[in-house]
Amino acid sequence: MTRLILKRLLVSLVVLWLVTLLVFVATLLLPGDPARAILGQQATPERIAALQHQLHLDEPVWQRYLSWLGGLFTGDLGTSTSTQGPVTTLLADRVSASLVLLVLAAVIATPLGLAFGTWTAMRRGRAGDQVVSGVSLVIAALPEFVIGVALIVLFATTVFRVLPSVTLTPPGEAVWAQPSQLVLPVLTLVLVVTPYITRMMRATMSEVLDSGYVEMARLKGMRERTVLLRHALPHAVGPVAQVVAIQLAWLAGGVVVVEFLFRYPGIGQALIDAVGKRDVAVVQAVTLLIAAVYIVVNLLADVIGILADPQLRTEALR
Amino acid sequence: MTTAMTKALEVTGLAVRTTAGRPVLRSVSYEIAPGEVLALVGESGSGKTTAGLAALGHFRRGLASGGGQVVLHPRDGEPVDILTLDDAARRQLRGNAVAYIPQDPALSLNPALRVGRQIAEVLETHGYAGAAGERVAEVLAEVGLPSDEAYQRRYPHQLSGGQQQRVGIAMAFACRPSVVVLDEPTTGLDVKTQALVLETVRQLTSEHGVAALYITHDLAVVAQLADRVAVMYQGDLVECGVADDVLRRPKHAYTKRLLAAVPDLGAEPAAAPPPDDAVIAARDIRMSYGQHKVLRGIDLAVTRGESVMLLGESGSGKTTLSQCIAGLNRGFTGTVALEGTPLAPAARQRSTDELRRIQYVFQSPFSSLNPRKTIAQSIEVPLVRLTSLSRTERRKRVAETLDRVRLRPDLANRLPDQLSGGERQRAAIARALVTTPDVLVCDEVTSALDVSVQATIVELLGELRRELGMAMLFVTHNIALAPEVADRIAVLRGGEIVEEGAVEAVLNSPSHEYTSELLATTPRL
Amino acid sequence: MTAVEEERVVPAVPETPPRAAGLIRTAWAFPQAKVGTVLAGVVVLVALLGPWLGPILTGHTTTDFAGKPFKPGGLMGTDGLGRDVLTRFLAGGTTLLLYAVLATALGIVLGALLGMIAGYGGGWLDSLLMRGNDVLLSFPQLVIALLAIAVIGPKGWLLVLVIGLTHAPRTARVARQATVSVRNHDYIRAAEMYAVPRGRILLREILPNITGPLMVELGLRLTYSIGYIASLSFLGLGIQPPAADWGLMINENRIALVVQPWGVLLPVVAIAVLAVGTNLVADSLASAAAGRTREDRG
Amino acid sequence: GSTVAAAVPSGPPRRGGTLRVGVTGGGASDTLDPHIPATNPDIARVLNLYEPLLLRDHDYRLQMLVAESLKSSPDARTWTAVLRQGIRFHDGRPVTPADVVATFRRITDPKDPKSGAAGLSMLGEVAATGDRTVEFRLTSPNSGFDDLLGQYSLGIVPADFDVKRPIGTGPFKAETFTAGLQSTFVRNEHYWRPGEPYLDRLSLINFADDDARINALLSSQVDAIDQVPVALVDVLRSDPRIQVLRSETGTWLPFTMRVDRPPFNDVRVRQALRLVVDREQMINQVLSGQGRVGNDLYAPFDPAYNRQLPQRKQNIAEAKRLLAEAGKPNLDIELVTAPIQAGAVEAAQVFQQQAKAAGVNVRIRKIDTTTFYGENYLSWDFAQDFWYTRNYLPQVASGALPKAPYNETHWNDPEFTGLVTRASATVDPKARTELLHRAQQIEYERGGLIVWGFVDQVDAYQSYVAGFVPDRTGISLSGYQFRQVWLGTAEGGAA
Ligand SMILES: Nc1ncnc2c1ncn2[C@@H]1O[C@H](COP(=O)(O)OP(=O)(O)OP(=O)(O)O)[C@@H](O)[C@H]1O
Ligand SMILES: Nc1ncnc2c1ncn2[C@@H]1O[C@H](COP(=O)(O)OP(=O)(O)OP(=O)(O)O)[C@@H](O)[C@H]1O
Ligand SMILES: [Mg+2]
Ligand SMILES: [Mg+2]
Repeated sequence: MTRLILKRLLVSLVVLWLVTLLVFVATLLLPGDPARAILGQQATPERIAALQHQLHLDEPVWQRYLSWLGGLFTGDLGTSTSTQGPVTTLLADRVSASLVLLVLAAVIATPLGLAFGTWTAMRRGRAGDQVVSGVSLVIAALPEFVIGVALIVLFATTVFRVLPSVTLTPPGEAVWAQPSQLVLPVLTLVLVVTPYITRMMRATMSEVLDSGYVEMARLKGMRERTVLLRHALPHAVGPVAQVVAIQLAWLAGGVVVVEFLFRYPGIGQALIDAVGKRDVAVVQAVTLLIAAVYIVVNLLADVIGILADPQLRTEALR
Repeated sequence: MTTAMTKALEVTGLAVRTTAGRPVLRSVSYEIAPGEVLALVGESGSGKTTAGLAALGHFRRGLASGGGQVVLHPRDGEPVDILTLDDAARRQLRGNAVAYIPQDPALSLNPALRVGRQIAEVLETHGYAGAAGERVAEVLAEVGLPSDEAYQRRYPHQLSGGQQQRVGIAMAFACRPSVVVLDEPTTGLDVKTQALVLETVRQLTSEHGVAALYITHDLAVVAQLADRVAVMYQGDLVECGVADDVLRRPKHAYTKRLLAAVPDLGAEPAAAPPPDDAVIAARDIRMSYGQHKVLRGIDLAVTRGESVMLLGESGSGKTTLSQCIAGLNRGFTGTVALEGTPLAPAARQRSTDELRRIQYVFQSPFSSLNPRKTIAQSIEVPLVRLTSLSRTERRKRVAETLDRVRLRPDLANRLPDQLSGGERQRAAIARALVTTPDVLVCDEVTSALDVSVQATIVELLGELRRELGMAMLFVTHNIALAPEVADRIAVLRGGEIVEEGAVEAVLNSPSHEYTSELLATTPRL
Repeated sequence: MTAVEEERVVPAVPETPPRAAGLIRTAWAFPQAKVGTVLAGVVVLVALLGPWLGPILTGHTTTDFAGKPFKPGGLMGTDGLGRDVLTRFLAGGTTLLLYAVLATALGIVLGALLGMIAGYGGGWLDSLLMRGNDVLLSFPQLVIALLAIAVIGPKGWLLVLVIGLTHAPRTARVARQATVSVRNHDYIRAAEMYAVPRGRILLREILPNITGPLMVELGLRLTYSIGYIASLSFLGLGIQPPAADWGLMINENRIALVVQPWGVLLPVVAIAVLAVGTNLVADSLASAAAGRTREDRG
Repeated sequence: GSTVAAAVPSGPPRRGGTLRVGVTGGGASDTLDPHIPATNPDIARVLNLYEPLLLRDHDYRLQMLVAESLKSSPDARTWTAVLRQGIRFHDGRPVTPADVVATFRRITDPKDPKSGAAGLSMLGEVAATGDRTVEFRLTSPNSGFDDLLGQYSLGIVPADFDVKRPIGTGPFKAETFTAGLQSTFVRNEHYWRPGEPYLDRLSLINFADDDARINALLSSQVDAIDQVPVALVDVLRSDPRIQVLRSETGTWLPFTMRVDRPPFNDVRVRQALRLVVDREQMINQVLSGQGRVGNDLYAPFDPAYNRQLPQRKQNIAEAKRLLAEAGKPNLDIELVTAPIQAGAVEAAQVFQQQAKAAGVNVRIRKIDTTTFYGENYLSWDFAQDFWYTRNYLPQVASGALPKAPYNETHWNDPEFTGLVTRASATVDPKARTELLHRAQQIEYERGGLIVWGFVDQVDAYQSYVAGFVPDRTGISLSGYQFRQVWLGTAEGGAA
């Protein structure tokens, strides 16, 4: 088992390294001069040259990659070309802001999805199942900005004017200091994510509930609740860990649109801004961050999967 | 109360239908006395499992009761019609008064729970009076398994198939039920394990006076175990009576067919063919999967026109060896020679003529034909690859071969899933024969098929061999087939040939103890 | 929804995988397949006939001016430049649909090929392809699009390429899984025994047997492509003005949602209906592939 | 106009309160540096923290700020500024001539020239000549030098200025600053204008997205926003809680044709394309009518603006004739556009549509703003640009002389250059106007710009906010001059 996990870890590290390479190359291709981008219409040749030197844009590529990679190990993500300060300071608040959004969405959507999924799996074919499944199918098809715009119209600008539609955070104050402004972004993400968890949970649970051992447990005369809790649910742990992982990974990348829509000061907005400004260091950092979240979360899910499977868990015993 | 003691289960007019309304059971009635074993036989899909589960008042998803009574006489208590009870009351009886032993223990044991726990669960659910731990150990011992703590802490995947099945039986007997339903508990087990399980069942039922409904389609098992037999056919009980009666003097046509299909060890062996030099010869074949040595130096030769039976229990390496011969395995050492010419190990390296002359029939007809190709298309592949026949010639050859394996020409354009198992196996055999090979390797070609179909395939192969005069290596684990198909027997055990000789000699005076054991445990009518 | 996907119920490949034709027939038995087809069909009709119908119905082309911006002239008012919303709506589905279909096709073909090669080849080839796949997968789809569009600019072919490419690794996973589950079937070994060339085995023996999962994937990918292209346009990175395009229309008219909602509502509803329709069809395909029949559900 | 008249605060200004302003744009590159403002939020911050010697007021007239007066020598080579009596920096130190000298040294530092340096190329030396006097010595005569000094990016800072301690003489002092998000300011107690500013505190919030900004206003999360999308003006007008501030400005969004590249090197092609434009329609479609038509000339508020030239109108027949004459009857050109300013991409599309009538096929190439201002900026053959209100000569210095930093059209006309150079050296207003009229006529006849109109600036604020007045500079919200703004009761009613 430990070998299995170690192997998985190693693979993740290799993938992560390849990702750094890819991120670096991809950002190199960004056209336009960051120095010009910073200066905008106000750029004069002298100011551009001065800035380029200051940003080490005149060094060879491999040297830039190595020093960037080296910096990653020491927690130095480079210097933002547009703030001309460290990327870490620029991103610190944004990362925690995005995390708040993600964690809230995950914390709400996961149990909700699991509950809906289990509930519908238990009453497959009945009215309740059909309603929940139908609704989740429809919501799952909608692009997130459609959901977001609909919520804004409904709750912020037109129908009811009860919730703020944008996030305004005074400096030094955390995004969660005014919880009401988190409602709509979180709700949008929850609506995007829950249907998937519901559907996956329903499918997993349906399969488990149809399995021989659940039927056997029933034939042993056990109560439906015991059957569910002791025999069925443990088998959903692995698959559910996978779904939740994918959802989390998606959330990390998918917040871009939602943050843009709600002007939420997170990494997604930073990314769009940075791509526009050719702020290579920030693009690299954010992309890498999102990719790392994906890799780590998937790694965790796999480890949970391994731990939850007695066959793999007991491998070491034999 | 006296009548209650003579009947443990009484089923009258039981009907089951799908929720869409299609009848699955029409009107099934039977009864079982305590200590008695009633065998329920019938072809696949006839409704055996459905009838068995109804005895527990359980219907699978999509099925529902269509009337009738299932009266249970618990050991201590009033008789009840389980179908009239509510869910909670049914639960009370299940696992307690009436228990179920599933067909496939690998699927029915929860892979995430330790086996001891799973047995203890039944006891806890039904509020077992004594110490549950002791009872678990006791019942494990009863089914002939180690009862120690360490064993109880194993997970299902750490047990062999036979052990898993016995855990299932232990679970069923844990609460000392008055009725057990055993759903083909020995299918998928090898003969020896099967014998062990059957022994356990017989002992437990008679010792504790338990009524057993034993579902199977293997009449040989029935002859050994059952007191009475009930035959099901398409949702109806067509015949029911004392085992001897039914087996000796079957009334229903289906029962007769079933009986005719059972291979008989006592049959006259086929006449030995004239000896000739080896057309195919394997020399010192060794092969391992990682650390696991599967073949440990096999020498085997088949002469022209001869049929050799390769006999061995599951996992002994039969398939591995035959695939080495067919060129489907790479990593083996030793040589396979065709009329003295050594062959390359992998099929891709062999010449088309070599490929043409050795043909292999796969174990399962359900996976050896591409589900997306018509039968004719599949049969045509070897012709396209290995011969230079024109399209029309190929068509003609395919038609001839279909005729040879007794397949109707109109089946040629069907897809495999539109054929029955037997028909598919014939198609697979046709594919092997279409290039008129010199050597035919048949890998357990009957084991995936129903008993009644088995017989026809064996018969067909015998005829074809005589007609075409090819050499045949017939791989099986069923020694009962020997007289019908083989001239010689080679017994494979643990990757070695432990015994080899003419059929008669081996059957009458086996030299290796494994062979004698096999002969002893093989159920006969 | 641009990226939430692989968690979709990947149907366990049953004993005999359903044939594409059979799969469609089975899927058709689900009511949601019919509803989905009707919904998607209506939108597809609008998208295909719209460019031709628009000028006839409204008397305006997609680029001429029907009035002042965001004024309630004509049936559905005017857009931010005073062009007729209805005309632009009618003309605006073709590109979205075309790009979505092309991107989906690209992703499926590429992904199926990669997945089949990895699944059938096995060994180091499998590891190599699948690790490469992991690397691509760990890039969020939107980030790839953002970067690519920043590098090259919002070209139609680029949208198709980027979306197709981001679909490919996800499809490859499914295709690989399906291939692995048929790879060890004896009919593949039989073909090997007859020395059938590997390419032929892939195309003739394996491909027909994984059409079930691939069809399901196709349906899903189409749904995602639609949402994805629309999302990119929403961020201003998709189809570019003055083209009439649903995604772009939402972006252009979003600002006047309160005054002239049609410019947003029409395309949003069309995209939603199309996406829901394709999703319903994909779902019934998935159910059919998973071997659930109607009877079973009822 | 609004149908329901909102109760607007009246009476004397009230002191106190916090004004929250939503400002368009900005990002991680936001700065508090007085001399390199780039985005709207930068400009807003600079205007409230710092003051240059003089600056254009709401009516686009020069108004003395840090300087009390600015006088030119008769040859227009030496300009002398007298500093305002008693003016102090935020920390209470008085402004000295040395500070002014240091400020201009910082701006024109050859190693790191700031934005304003480009416009001061003729500045030779800045010298302190007295307690309160500073002398600007020019290398070439320039009668419009006062105009060049009147830029917001030339704010006077102390000699020991450090951007970490952003000190100036503006009405507000910096309190907090988060790049890309928000900045807050408090009242400068040392401000020289008595009583001002009225607000205790000012908060500037960045908005990248138009929708978000409007929504923030509608949901009362901000008190004022700049740059209302023209399409929404009517909506906001009809909302009694909201006041709309519309200012006529000299802001223009020209199409720029490179006069040195085919097909635009043929003056007939340029004239044809100018005739193709239906300016009224441009104003209507692009600006929803919120603007005034242009006559291919800029600087409409300059006293020397040439009003005698006839207004150019769409004339397809004439355009076709010119094109045919030039041998390009089926002209096919690419127009590079980017969302550099609201209306830019829209104008490109309307132009495309109008050009069709004359058989001209315009292909629109939309790129992002960064690419637009990237390496190819100033070398696109046919593109657009965007300028705030300026007077004629400074604008010429920026964009219409061979050496001008932003000469998008590569305009190099010796006759024009001669006229402008003479005018720069001419101190007599009448003579100068005469020269400038002739220069404008040349541009009107052969120039590479299509100036189809001037954009009105539309901003909006909550009804309880008072003190905003229309401003011609093109800078939003009364030129971001929040010193005059005050808050009535938050209920929207007046005292
Ligand atoms: N859940 C179900 N829904 C609908 N029909 C079913 C269901 N389960 C079984 N059937 C049908 O009922 C019939 C009897 O099935 P059953 O499993 O009882 O047969 P069996 O005799 O046990 O077969 P086998 O020997 O293959 O186990 C079959 O025709 C089968 O197709
Ligand atoms: N691909 C494989 N990898 C590892 N071990 C294998 C593989 N194939 C077979 N084995 C092992 O090799 C041994 C022999 O397998 P083989 O399939 O030849 O047995 P068999 O006699 O044909 O059994 P059966 O009667 O079940 O078909 C078994 O222990 C099996 O577990
Ligand atoms: Mg059964
Ligand atoms: Mg085998």
